[in-house]
Amino acid sequence: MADILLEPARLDYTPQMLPEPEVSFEKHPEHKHYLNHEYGLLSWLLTVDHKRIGLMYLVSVSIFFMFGGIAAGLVRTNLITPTGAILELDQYNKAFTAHGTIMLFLFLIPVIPGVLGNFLVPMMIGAKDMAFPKLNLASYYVWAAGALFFVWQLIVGGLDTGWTLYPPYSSKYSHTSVMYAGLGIFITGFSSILTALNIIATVHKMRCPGMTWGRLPLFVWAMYATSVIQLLGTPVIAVTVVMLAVERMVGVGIFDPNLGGDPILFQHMFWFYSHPAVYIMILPGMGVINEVLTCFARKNIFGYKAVAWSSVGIAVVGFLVWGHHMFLAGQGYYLAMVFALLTMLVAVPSAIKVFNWTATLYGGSITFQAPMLFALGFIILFTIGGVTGLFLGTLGTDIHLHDTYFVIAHFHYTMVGGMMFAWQAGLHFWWPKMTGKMYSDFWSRLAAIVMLVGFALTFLPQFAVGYLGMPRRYPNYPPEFQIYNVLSTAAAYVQGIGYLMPIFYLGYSLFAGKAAGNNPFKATGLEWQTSSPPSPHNFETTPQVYFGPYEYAVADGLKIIPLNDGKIHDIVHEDPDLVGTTPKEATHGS
Amino acid sequence: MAASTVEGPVAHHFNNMGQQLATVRFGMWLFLVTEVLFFGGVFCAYTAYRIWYPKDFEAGSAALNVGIASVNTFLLLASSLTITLAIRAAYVGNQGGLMRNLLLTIVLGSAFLGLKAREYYLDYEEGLMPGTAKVMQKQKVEQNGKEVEIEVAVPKFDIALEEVLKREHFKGEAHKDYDPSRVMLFFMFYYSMTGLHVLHMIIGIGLLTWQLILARSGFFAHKSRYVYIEVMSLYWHFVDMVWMFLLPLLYLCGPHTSSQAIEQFKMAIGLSHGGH
Amino acid sequence: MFAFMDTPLLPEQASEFSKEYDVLFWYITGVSALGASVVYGLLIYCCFAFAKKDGVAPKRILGSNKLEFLWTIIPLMFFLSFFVWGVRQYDYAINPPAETADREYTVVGKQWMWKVQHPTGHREINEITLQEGVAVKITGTSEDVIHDFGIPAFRSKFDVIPGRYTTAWYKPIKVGSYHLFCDQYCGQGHSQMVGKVHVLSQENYAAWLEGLYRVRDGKNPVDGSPAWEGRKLFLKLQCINCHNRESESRAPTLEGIHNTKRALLGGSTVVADDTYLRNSIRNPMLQVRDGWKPIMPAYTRAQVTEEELLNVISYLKSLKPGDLPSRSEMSPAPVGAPNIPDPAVPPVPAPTTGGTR
Amino acid sequence: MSHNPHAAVHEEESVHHEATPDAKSFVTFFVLAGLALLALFVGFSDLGSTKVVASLAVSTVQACVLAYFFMDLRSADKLTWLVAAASIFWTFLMFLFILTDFLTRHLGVL
Repeated sequence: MADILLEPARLDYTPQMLPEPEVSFEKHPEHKHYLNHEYGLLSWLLTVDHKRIGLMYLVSVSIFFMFGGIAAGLVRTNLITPTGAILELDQYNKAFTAHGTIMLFLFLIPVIPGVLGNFLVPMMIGAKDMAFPKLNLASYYVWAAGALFFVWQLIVGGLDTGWTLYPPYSSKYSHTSVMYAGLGIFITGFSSILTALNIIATVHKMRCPGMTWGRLPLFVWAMYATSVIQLLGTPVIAVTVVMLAVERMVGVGIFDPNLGGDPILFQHMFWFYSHPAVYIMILPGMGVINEVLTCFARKNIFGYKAVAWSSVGIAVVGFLVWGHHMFLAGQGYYLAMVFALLTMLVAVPSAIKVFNWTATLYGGSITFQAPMLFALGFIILFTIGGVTGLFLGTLGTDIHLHDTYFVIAHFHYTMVGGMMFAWQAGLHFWWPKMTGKMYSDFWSRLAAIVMLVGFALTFLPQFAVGYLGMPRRYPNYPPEFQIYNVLSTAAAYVQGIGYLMPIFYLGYSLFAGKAAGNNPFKATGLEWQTSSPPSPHNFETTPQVYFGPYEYAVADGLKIIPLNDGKIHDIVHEDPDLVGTTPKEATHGS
Repeated sequence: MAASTVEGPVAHHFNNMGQQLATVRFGMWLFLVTEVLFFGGVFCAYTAYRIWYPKDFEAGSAALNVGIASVNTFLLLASSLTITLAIRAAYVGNQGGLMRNLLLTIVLGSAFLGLKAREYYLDYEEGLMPGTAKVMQKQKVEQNGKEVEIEVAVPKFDIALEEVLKREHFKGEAHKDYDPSRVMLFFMFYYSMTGLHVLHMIIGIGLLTWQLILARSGFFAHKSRYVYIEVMSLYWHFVDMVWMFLLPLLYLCGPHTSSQAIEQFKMAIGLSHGGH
Repeated sequence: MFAFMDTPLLPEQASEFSKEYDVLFWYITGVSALGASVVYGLLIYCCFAFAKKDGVAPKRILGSNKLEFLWTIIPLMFFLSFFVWGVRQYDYAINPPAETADREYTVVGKQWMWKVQHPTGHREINEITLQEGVAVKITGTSEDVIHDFGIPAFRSKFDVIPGRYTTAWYKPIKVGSYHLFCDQYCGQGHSQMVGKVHVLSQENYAAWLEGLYRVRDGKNPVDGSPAWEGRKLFLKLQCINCHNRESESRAPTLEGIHNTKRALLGGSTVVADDTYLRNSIRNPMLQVRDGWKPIMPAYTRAQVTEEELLNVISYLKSLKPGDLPSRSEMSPAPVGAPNIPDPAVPPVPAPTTGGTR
Repeated sequence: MSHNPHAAVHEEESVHHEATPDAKSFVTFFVLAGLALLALFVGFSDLGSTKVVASLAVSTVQACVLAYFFMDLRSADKLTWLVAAASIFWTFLMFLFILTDFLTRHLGVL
């Protein structure tokens, strides 16, 4: 075992497993991988291969991202003039609702769990597939069926309640297709539950030999925490939507104050899911960032345990803070105080992660390819998104900022600046693994910069206009706010161009890109130790794991810094844990 | 026992049967977590209003058919027993016993559903359906010192509720310390909660039928596959468990007596014609 | 193209709370900016200092419990300071002080308007007029869906919920007109459910209460003021038949005459004060306006009581040029009255400009 | 079992338990049926407001018996216990916060 460590010249990183006979397509073009071992439409539609299902999600969510993006474009364009440039009032309401529902339920929630989670989790833990491959396929189709309800809802006239569906507006006053949207939420939620169940079972039961909890890549930890949230939160919104539907159908109901019902109850139950849902949207992104940063900085993650447990911490405490969406909604005063306190606590794990990422760069050997640029963009934007959340979680400051553009800017900085950038980072990072092809270095870096600049400029003015008091969901606004909105819209177009660019250069790479090789970024994770694209069952033999996930520095650098009271030694020669002769896990974060 | 003692056909992505079975069992437990939260949500909403409107909820409960509910409780418990017996039968390789017990479970579950359907039908007959429908009713009011009869629009539900409560609960006397619109809220919960439960029962019976077909085709000849029956039983037991809470929350929270329950049940299955 | 000069950078501080609010706001902003610059500084430093160089290998650093502890505890301390301060402010903002006990305003939201009822009996729609330096309590409810009564200049906002009462309070400290928004999405006209908050000085507020001061361009005194009552009488008693703005009118228009000099028949002048106005109604032949026929009938106490007369005078005082309604707007001419076509009135009666219930 | 850290992580889980013998199942059933009778007895009595608490308590015991014996929590591993506990705990959290609101909303502010 020690021999591979003494052979650093061959690799400049230390893979989690012992080197296996490499399968290379340059040398063996006849080798079958998951993309070409079967052909035909049915081989895709009926596949139970987690990698193919991941790609099916990739195509689907990209389409819905385009829909959501078009709706966003309509909204932003309309806001160029204070009286609405292109849309009628109700058209605007439908446009922003479409933007919200599509982006949340059909893009942000499924995108990383559906695509990267599906594709990578089994590979990262050395499994041949998900625990329940058929369920995995079923959950894709359930999701697609739910998505169809959203599409149908758009076709029959759209929804105008906002994605929050607050009664009594949604249950009684809206004349739009609340029922279809409700069905869509219910069904996509069911799919989300099934995916989560699958991932949890996979992580618990399918890890390959030697893949202890302390050696799990942090992306897997993040996906695990995400899945816990999905499993525990989603059923509650499902039953809430059922109650809303019953109320709307029968005409009398549970949330209607005229009958003694309480609209605030809906908000409680809605946010019981929907607040943790924002962590469903951001945690996988954080997981991706761990993988990308370590790879391009050639470093171990700083504080593995802290990063891993902060994911779990977010998942748990994230369930206890939903009331901060309702500080002004008429909930009990004491409850609001409790929620405000817990909100301050949930901000801490996110802060820990940001500091750990920054510290990870320290002492690295950093290269700036596209995934790294996206990851750095993530840290920059997510930091702003995170600190602006503090304004909204503080009881006093929320009074003024609640339901203004400040909120819009805040959550776009976390959701788009966070999740969207993480998604792009992950997509660019694993694209060579998924397709076996390399994309253009220049265009991908340019796209990262265009997106970053466009995004930052779109939402910075919104903080200002939000502090001035411009309420959200306003097609018409006081004329003195126009300059901010025009700036925002102009930058939104730039951002839109940024999102279009990957379609071209990634698409181009599919047909004319050069072969990427098995491990173009020289990353350590198990998924990189197999061929690109991987064979149908991922690994030729069940891998055996000997190391933690991010041993980039070991192979060629024997320089070890004893930062922490000298506990870390020269691992090659002295650390018995890492070479795997004792049952303890490899040292991490000590 | 080690993994190697569990034998049977292993799916392509598992290393051994032990891993596969443990995973399947674990998966069902995870699914049950979701179910707990799903029912938890509606139970929570119920409890919130129960705290606000105790009298109205008791009045609503008083109008329910507690006789059918009581019998149904035992039907479900018995079905929980039979599915446990089915696991054992599969475990020891007793194919006949397995099929017999699966069939018994299906029969008991269907009996539950049949009675439940009867109960819904009776509620419908009595007019205990929440809704905005109104009927014209003659009411005596005082006008200028003398009593006159005028027609007013009264929600159908209010009249039906008063009738049922008079008959079942207040021994023919009119009695009103409840607000009918809030009782309607109770009925919304009654229909939603029992409806969701019934839906789960139907899905369960479907799955059981599928397992019965599998059993007939000899799928469970591999003894290790008893775990699939066990996994099914987890779901079935959970549905039973939900009913254990529905019974006190919906049916038993109002004033009822055992003789009334017996009478209601007799009436429901046509043995007696009660006070109609 | 755009009104650059009008673009505000910071919201107005128009209430006592807004000043305290901004202190906390800028405190959090400062701490956040500091935290973000630490992160950004490190990020930029690392990106430059540790960019890949030939021959320089990365170091193997696994972590540091000390640092982890440090950057857990320091942010937490700051966050908790936000929380404590925030709770104090929330407490202050939602608890009306004792001084507001007899100044309770009610607000009813409905799709898509705000109806405001003053403790003085005045009523407004989409507007709320307050006195500078006087704290008021607002109680809100809704007729249909959830709305939110938000005034950015006061840093105040609260949901109004059907079937419940929610409250807020303000102490306006700066004269001016500020935005009033509905902040909770409420349907098609959500963005039209906006209005103005007017903060008036003490004198103007007193005049406004009487109906003499207008907070907006409308032609009518505020609903519930004496002048508003006077206007109703003015129409009911058919004064408008002669005192109107039409060319053939047979009497002076009365707009903006209060405290001006009036030429009388016979050459003398008189200041049109309250007494003059009173006399002109009770005993019009006493002082007849130069240039007009003496056709004004005298109104006795049986026709107009003293209280009503005061209201009418208030109305006359409030009239500014262009304020008089068109003759047929509220009260059609009585049967038999001379039928003079009114060029100012379109065939369809113009909607009343606010002030109605 | 060996203590080799590189052994398959799933070996431990593969330990499977014996299906419940019939006699035990019957005993469990009779206990459950008895508890159901008790719940009905409480439900048909005239205990006033304590009735709800009492019958819910009986139901909880019933549910525990069912989970422990019929659902085989008895012989389940720690992970399964954790899963079951998590579901109860999160439901509890939901009840805790939402019912706190319903119970304290009318209370004045400090």
